[in-house]
Amino acid sequence: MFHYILKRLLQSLIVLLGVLVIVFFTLRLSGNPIDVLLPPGASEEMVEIYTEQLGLDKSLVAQFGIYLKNIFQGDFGTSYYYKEAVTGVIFERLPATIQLTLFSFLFTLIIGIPAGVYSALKSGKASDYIVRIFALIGQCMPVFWAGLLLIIVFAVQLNLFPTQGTGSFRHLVLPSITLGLYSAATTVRLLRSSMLEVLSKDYIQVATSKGLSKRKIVWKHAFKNAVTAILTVLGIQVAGLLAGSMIVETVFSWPGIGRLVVQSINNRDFAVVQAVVILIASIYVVINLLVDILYSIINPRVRLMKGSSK
Amino acid sequence: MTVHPILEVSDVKKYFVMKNGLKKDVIKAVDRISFSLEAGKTLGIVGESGSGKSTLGRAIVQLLHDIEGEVLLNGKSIIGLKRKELQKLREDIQVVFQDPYASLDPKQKIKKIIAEPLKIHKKPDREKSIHEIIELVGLPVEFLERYPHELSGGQRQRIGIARALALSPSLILFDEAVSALDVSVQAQIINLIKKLQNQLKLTYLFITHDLSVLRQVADEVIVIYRGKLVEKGKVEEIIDQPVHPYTKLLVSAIPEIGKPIVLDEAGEEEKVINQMFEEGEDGCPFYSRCEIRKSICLKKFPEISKLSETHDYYCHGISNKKEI
Amino acid sequence: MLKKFLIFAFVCMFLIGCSSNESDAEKTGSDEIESFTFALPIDTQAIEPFNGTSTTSATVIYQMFNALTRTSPEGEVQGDLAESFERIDELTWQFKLRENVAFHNGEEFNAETVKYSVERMLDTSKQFGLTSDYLFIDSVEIVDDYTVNIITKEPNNGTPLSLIYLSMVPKEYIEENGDEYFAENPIGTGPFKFQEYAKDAHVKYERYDDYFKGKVNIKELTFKPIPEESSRIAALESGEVDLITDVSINQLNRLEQAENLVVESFPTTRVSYIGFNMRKDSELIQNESFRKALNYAVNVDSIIENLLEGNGETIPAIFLSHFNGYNSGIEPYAYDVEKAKELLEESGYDGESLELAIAANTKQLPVVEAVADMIREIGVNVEVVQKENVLMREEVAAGTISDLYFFNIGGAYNSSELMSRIGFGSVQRYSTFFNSEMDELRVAANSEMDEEKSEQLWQDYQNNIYDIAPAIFLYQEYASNVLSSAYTNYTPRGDELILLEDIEKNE
Amino acid sequence: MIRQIVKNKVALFSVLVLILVVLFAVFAEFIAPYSPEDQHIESKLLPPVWDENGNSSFILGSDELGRDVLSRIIHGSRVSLIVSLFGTLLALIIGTVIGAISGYYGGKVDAILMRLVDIVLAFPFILLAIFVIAITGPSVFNIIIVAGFATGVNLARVIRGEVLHVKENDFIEATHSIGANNFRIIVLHILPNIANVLIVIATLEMANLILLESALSFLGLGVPAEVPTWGKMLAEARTLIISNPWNAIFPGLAITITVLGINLFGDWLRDYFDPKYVEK
Repeated sequence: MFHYILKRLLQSLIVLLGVLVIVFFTLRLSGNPIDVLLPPGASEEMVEIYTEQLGLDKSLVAQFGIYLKNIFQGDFGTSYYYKEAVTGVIFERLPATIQLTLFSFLFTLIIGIPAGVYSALKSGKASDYIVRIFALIGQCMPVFWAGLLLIIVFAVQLNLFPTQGTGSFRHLVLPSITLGLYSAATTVRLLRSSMLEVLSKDYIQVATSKGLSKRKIVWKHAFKNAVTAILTVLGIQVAGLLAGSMIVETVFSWPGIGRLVVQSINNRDFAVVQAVVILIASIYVVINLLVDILYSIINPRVRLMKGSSK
Repeated sequence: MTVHPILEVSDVKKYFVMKNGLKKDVIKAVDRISFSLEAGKTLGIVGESGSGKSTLGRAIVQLLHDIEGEVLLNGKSIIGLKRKELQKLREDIQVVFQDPYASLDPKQKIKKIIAEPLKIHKKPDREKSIHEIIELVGLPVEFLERYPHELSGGQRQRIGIARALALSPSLILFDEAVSALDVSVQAQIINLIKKLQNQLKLTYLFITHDLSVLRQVADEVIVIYRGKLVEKGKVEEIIDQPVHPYTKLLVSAIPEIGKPIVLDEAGEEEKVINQMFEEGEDGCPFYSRCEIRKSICLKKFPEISKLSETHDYYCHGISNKKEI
Repeated sequence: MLKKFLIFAFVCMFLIGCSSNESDAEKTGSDEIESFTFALPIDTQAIEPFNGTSTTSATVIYQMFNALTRTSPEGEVQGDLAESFERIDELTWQFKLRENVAFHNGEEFNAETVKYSVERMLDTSKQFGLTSDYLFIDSVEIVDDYTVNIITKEPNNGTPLSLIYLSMVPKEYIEENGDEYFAENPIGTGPFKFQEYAKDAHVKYERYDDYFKGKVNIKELTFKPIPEESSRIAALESGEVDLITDVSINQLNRLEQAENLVVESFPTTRVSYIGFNMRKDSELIQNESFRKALNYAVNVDSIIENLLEGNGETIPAIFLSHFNGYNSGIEPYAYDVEKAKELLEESGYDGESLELAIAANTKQLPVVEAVADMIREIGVNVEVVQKENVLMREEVAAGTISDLYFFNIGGAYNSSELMSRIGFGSVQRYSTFFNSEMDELRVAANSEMDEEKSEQLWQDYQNNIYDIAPAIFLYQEYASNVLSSAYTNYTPRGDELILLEDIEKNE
Repeated sequence: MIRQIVKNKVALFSVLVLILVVLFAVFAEFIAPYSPEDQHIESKLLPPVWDENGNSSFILGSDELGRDVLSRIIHGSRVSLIVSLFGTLLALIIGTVIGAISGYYGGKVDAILMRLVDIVLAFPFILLAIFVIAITGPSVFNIIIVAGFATGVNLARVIRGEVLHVKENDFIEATHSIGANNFRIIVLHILPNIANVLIVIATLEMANLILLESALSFLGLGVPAEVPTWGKMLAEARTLIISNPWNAIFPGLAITITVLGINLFGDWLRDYFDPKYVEK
């Protein structure tokens, strides 16, 4: 296990380097920050001064070399736009995004698991159809549309929650629901189908016919399936983390990483975009590794190592 | 008149390297096995599941890579062939697999399955050959338009045999080809196999764990335990006068037809064996289960002992022939 | 059991939601406004005053700082920290400073402050965003404690006006704590003191009781960036914020009808036009008749009336009526399809397909689509393409932008600055129109000391621009802000800055 | 199969929705009352006909430029379908090629391909889309390429898993033993055996691509300005969601119903191909 993790971590470093190369070069192909930093009336002279000061006059490869060297010294660069260290800019936003992600995950669990189990138990009945239709709609709605509809209904009309911003627990509710809607819906569907599969297995039928408490059996299997479903959804959610938070944070004026990255791209704030991408990629890699390890613990048949025989 | 052997196998080895983190474990699936087989005869390869008999079969028919030793077919080496030569070789050696359910592509009609080898090797008159072949294995022509899942197990295995026959090979490997079938069906297929051998002058390698099947089909037998050849002889010699303690064990279990023999009480004994392998010592793998083991058995695998012209065994425990 | 759990889960979600429902703090005291929240369309770029290049950043910064001059809501230049100013020779402007003004930490404002502030701005190594706007300044001379001379490199009529964005910063405080510390803990002379800045979340200020113009009504001022317009409106409607800006015209009718809201729609310095890329090697675009044909083809009045619902003014030669040297004698190109077709015929247009570029995510997309539709009416093939903002600017700078491109630029404070911002001139980075005669005319107009002569030069300039037609002149944009009707005496400003000094509670 | 669909109400609903959308897309010119670009700025922002302020010539109302919302929705189905159909097709091609090679050959090839796939997956896709579309400009073609590529890489993993699974079957070895080369085995034996899974994945990806197009439109990176798409209509109407909610609701419904239809159809296909289901 230890060797496996070590190997995966080494591979992850290669993956991260690949990600870094892509983001570094595509960013620089996609435009120049000078046009954002200087007012429209700026003279060519000023443009030259800035280009030199930002080191943008060097060749791309040289710039990348410098950047890599600095990273190994723990320096992720300075934000052109905010004119302060990138790490500071990011860590200021990070708690908000983590908070939002955690709560949306919580929402996923609170809604997704009971609804999924319930739907499987009531399979074929009207209540099952209702849950499934809600789940499908949850998966089918564009995120920003869902967010705006929630704002109009729950914030403007019913005045139950604030429309935007951070501060109290109430602020978290609508954005968390919006962000978690897709994963909650996915959880319901995954859990329902895996529960149905288990429930149709012979031994369950036998067990129930022998008079064993169905509830006990259901809960036992529900738990195991739920954990598997959660892990799958966790993987999905991490993969879509940035895309989701970019939109949700914009709709709800949430001061997190998603909005930062949208702005930083618009401003060609190279260092910030690079650092955020590395951060997100690292989270992705680590969570996936954890998910794989957890999978193997829950379901020992899924072995981490595949032998090379036959 | 001495018949020239069609297949000569000498000192064949197939090792698997398992990477376990930084450590490497070597698994000797086939270890220094030699034998030869005359044309028109059947050689039975017998052993428990996991004994390496299937690996040996696959090593001989070149379905595995990186094989050490020598395999001669009609006097020509077939080890380490290039792609084109290997492709050519496939015409000469065919395989019938154990599971008639899994060995046929569920998405293809029988016609396509049988035609495929002809197509690959660009044989003319395919339509005609297909008809001939399906009749040869005793199935009506209408079956050509069916899918595998519409057939019974026995019928499917007939298709498997038909596919193997399509290219008129000189050697066919049967890998547990009847063990997945019901006893009555098993008999039919065995009869078919024997009939075809006579009719077409075929040479067979027949892998099985089932000695009653073995007695029906084989002329000669080799017994494999954990990758090592432990006893070799004519089928009567092996079944009626087994010498090696392992062979004896196999033979004594005959009544339980169809069931793999599970005598290995793993645990402690496994550990001893594994240790032995790890230390790179070349002892007798049967040591832990052997009733007549000696200390030398741990250190060195025994040399060949000859009981008769045709009957060989490998055991330290048997000091003279009289003891048998 | 399951059902119970489900119900429990739902109830929990709602209870959590409803429990901590904070009631809006009652605003106490007679004139005092305990707290006021202002929603911005984007976050401020900085609270370091020299980095505030966007209008939004300026709005945030200007609550905290003062400059030597300031414009009146109508755009007239006035003294702010300067009591008065005069031009003493071609290159020199003299400013008399206000006395008894102190920074929030008590540091005194005087001539030293001015010299320090200007020199700090001119230091290109510090990479301040606004520096390039002030490179026309040569030096600052201290005459006495409360008099300074600002000397420019070239004669510049607009000097006092251009100084409105040059905030006065505390010399001793910065020298003691460093630029970095100042950028995070700014101190100014303005009506509000800095409290806290959480990026993308809020900027918080508190009233500065010793403000030299007298303390203001608002005790606590919060800025909140809410980028999504519908969320911004929702926040205002639900009472979470008191003032929002940048509201679409389509929303105004509905918001005007709301009892608790006041809509303020007013002209700004922002001009919208569709530039011809005259740097492009295209005979058609170089052809004056063709450019005029398009100007005749576009019904600007209809756009203003139907799409903008009256929230716009025509700009016959792109100049704004309240800027110096405005030529009121020029009538906008009339909507005249016949004449347009005639001119098109003259230009020899042979059906080639043109591109009309607009930056992605621009609110004015419907306007541009309507313009494209009108141009198509006279038989010109035109296709609207959206381009990513930065890449669009790069293409304009490189002269490789589409044949036509929509631009919308604000922030100019006089005619000269407007020309430099929209890029009509050979030295401008974003220029697609090079004409050396026009350049000379502009320099002459900007440096002429005699006001009347200067006005005349500017009028000539506008006549030429009108004739050359390097753009389809669209309109002067209006800004729309919406304020909670609990407050009053809010003065909209043409420069789109929002100063909250005079806001009062509504009786 | 058709009989099975008719029997199952959900399947019937989903197929009808899809047929309707396809008809819209193919015959948009004939069905739509107006051209989607026709502007009538005097009658902009009308509510649908059943509203008291509605106008019978604009059944679902009009947008900011007085364009007919119904016509735009009908024409919008075209781009939505093209993007999702071709994007999925491209994704399947990319995913199948990478997944099949990686899963079939295993070893070093697999390791290298999967690390490359990891790089793409670890790279936030939405950023990739933003970069590429920013650089190359918004066009339906570019969106298809970007979306197809990213989805394809994602699929590669799933397909690799399926290939690994099919590869374990004896018939692959049997096919080897008769002398078939790898290419033949992959194309004629492995791919047909994962086709069921591919079809199901394809339907789900089609649904996702429609959502992706609308997300890109939200970020201002959708298709060119004058091409009507549901995603763009929805994104553009979002500022009107309070004052003129219909403008956002109709395209929103169009997306939701179509995606729902595709999803339901995909679900049904999965059940249909599942042998266990057939036995029941």
